[in-house]
Amino acid sequence: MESFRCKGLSKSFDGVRAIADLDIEFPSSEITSIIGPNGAGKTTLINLLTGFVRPDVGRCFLGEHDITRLAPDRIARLGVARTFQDLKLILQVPVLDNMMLARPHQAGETLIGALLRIGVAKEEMRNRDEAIRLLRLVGLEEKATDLAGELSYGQQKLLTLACCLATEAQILLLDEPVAGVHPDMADKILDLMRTLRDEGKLILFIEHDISAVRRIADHVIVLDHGKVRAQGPPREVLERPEIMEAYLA
Amino acid sequence: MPEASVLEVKNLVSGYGKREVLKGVSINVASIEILAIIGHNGAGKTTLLKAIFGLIPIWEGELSLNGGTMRSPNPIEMLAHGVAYVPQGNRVFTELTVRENLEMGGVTLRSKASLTEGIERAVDMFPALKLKLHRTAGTLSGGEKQMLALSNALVLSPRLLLLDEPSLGLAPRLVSEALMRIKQISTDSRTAVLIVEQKVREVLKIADRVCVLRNGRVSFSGPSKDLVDETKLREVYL
Amino acid sequence: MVSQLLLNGLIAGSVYALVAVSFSLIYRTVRFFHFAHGGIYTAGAYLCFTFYSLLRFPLFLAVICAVLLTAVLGAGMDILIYRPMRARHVSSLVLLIVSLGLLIISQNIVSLVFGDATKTLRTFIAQAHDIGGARITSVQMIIIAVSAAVCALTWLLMQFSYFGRLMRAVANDRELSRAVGVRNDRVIMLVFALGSALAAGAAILVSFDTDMTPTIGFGALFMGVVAAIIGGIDSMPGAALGAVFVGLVQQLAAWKLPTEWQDAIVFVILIGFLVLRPQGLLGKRRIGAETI
Amino acid sequence: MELRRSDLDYLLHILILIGIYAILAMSLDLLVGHTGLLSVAHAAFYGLGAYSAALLSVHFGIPFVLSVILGMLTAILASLIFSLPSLRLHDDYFVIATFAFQMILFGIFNNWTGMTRGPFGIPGIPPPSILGLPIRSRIAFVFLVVVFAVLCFQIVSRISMSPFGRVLRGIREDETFTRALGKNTVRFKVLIFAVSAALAASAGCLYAQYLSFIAPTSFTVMESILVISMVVIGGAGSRWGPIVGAIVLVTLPEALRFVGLPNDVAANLRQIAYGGGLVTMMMFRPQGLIGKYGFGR
Repeated sequence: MESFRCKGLSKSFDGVRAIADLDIEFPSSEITSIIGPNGAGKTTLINLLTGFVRPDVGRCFLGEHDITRLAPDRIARLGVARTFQDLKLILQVPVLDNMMLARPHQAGETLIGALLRIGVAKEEMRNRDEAIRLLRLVGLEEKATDLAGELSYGQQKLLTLACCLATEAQILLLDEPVAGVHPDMADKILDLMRTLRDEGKLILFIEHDISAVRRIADHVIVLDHGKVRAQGPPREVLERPEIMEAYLA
Repeated sequence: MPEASVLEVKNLVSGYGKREVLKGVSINVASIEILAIIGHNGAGKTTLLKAIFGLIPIWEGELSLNGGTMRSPNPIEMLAHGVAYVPQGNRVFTELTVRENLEMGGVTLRSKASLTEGIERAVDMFPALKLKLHRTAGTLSGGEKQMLALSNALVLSPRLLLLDEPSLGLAPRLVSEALMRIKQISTDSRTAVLIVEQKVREVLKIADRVCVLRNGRVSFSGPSKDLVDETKLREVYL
Repeated sequence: MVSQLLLNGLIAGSVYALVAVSFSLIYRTVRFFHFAHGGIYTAGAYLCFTFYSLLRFPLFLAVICAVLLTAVLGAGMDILIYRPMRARHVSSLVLLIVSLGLLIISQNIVSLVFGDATKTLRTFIAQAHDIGGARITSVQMIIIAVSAAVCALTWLLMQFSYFGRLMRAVANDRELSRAVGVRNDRVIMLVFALGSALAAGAAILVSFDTDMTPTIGFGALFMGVVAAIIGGIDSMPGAALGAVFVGLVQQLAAWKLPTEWQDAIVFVILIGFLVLRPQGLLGKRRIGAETI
Repeated sequence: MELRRSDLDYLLHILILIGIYAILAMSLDLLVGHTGLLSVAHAAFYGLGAYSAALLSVHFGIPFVLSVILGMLTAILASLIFSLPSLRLHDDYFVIATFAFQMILFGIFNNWTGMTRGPFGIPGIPPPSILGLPIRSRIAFVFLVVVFAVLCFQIVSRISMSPFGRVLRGIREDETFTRALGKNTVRFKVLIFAVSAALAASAGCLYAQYLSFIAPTSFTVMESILVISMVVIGGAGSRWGPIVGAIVLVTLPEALRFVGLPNDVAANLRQIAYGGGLVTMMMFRPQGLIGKYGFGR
């Protein structure tokens, strides 16, 4: 499993420093949670790590590979998948199509493949089976043919997670995976995150619900005004005064 | 007859498109009281203010001002009833000058006289703005923007102020100063304040009562003294 | 010879300035390209022709009536078509397609009613004057003066009047203006009325110098859009500056290349700006690029 | 009712026009309906095909099939020159870039008198001949157009039904999400733009060889807007929508001819019908007559 880290990362938006000189090594095969008040720069950090926003200074590394300047889709193809704070899905097409869209290296996605269709049918079958296996894993199998827009909000959150898995990414960056979700669905999502970590995936998620963080995070990073205020195992970090200060000041 | 509360909300349900955010919220604000709304992101704090002010539709529930129920509130009606709203992060008209922002704050006032009088009063409260009336608001510092956003609302001398996270984007040392200012305004001009804040300990210092919102429902409501001690606060909030 | 080209550039530029200013006024407030503005421009010229040449109104009255009626047309388009679609939160792609449709409808109604033969308002003899070796008629001088004055007046209106402040507020932050109690839809309607009136003004001015055909709106619209983008769609002074720039480039190109290449050159420059500097000469924000 | 010779010819003429416009509408729908890219430069590529076919066959006697291929290649090259710089732009700005591109190409057709004889156009384009068989009769030409239209339909359907089409719909609905899933959306847009341009050019070759005379006036931006109307009214993003649109908007104005209106009035009414159809459809039935995609209603 390649290491995933950033060095000297900074980014400001018209004068306001959203991220200030961050050096973080995200522990692999662990669940790391990023907490901090509104406007602390959490989403900006994920945007920087996934290439959606260019840093002013500093670099991001996947193993020894410098991914700072790469386009977001290149980084995604290297195995770094993400979800968005405002839920993003193709609501007008069935659940299965969203999953199939996420499948990587499809011969059918080349122009020649689309026109000549050589081996595309077999590949579609393989991708369909894998997509259905993942939908079964997250418990959405019987919803495969429903339009994504017809799912409940919690189910849609589950689907975005499943789409990340469909890209075969080893690193998952989840932006508020359980925010605004019904408690039992939230438990389902948190358990799923735990199983994925046990399978060796690196999971990084932004969360506000401290009890959720306490339950599943192996490592916690407290971000405030673009700086790391504290980091370490949840038991130790969550009791520290800085975390209370950052949150409750 | 107990003092009619300025604002009475009974099991309000609202949200965006398919996502139900507020799942039956009931709060009320007395005439000169500061009620703080705290809670995690996504708990529905901003949605509550937008639903009250009429920026987003109310799915279910009732809302009444000074005893009179409002069927489907809209901003112009609420402003006429003396309710003013400052959106999240102290939004101001960045391309207009400070004076023009104040004039926009009073755009619903009938007479020119009441507008100039309202602006005078608002600017007296914030001397720092008096020197920068002709500057475009986009060039102001975070603290000055907060003052301007507040004074835009005060031009109407409202009876109820809805403030959405006035501390957002302010440097830590400016936060307590900004919240003290709000306390000052509430007492001086006898205005009720419904304030949504992330900086919990700071807002508790100025709030008379506090409500904790969790996943679209009020999970705690009472005088802010109750939450002053850490353990109760941690248990309720975290 | 060069002074003649510069003068011609200024004449063309001043007309494009009026169109560019009126186009950017509407764009800044509703944030989509209102192509039907070309049809509004044509309607303005033909309405003036109707009042003046057909109904024998005195010139001044004919111009006023034409400008006011065109303003009503523009506002009507907003109320009847754009406003309900805005309420449904349609994508700007849909609004673009609708405005293309409106452009074709308006242009063809004019051609249906008035026929395709050129019409003219040039009733009086335009004496030519000589300035530094270049020839300019009194009408052309009026065009430069009036369009400069109208552009300045519009800018003053925007900067210092009550209505101007409302328009800038809605353009700057539509949700905040709603929160302070502005009736956004009414302001937007008035913006369409003002923008359409300015377009009518530009069309009438031009038709004192050159004849009108039902397709003049299309050419003027496009030069106005190009000028607004090159100048900076977000700043009205920018739009006027862009217009003079386009006028000069067109004339200077005509000096080097056969005249028919005038328009093509301007479009090549436009694509250059779109790619290298979409925010234009004076604009601020990076527009057109992907924002997440 | 016994069909007189001229009635039959007129009917065949209409069928050929429907075939040519169906190809234009199907190829444009790859952009508008499937990828959510509005382009008003389609007539420019249509013209590029027509002019290359005309010049190659008139000056160099290139056989029909080869001139079609070369015409399509020219259009692909032109689309690459255009799309690489401007596909980064979005919505309004992309449309303006296509507007400018349409104007530039029209400028070339209309002004490069040395090459295109400018407004006088190019006469004397030989009829197509395939395997030595010259296609002169209208019936043969209808057959040729039908073959091209069916080929185009196949290409569009295969793209649309394939994973490639799935990514295009992803770009249409949420390009950011599609990129986050690892798809190089710019590459897909460049490719689909080239395919659309090539197919439009093939329609141009057919048009040139059919009329044996072409002039710039057939390739104006109004023509692009006409094809957009066909796609929108028929039903953007659906396999049969653009074809229905082409049939309706080719036959409807012909009906006006029977009402005995003077020519220019009929032309105006036809344009008003297109514009009117575009506006009413967008307001009340964005998914068109038989489509499903309602432009993110």
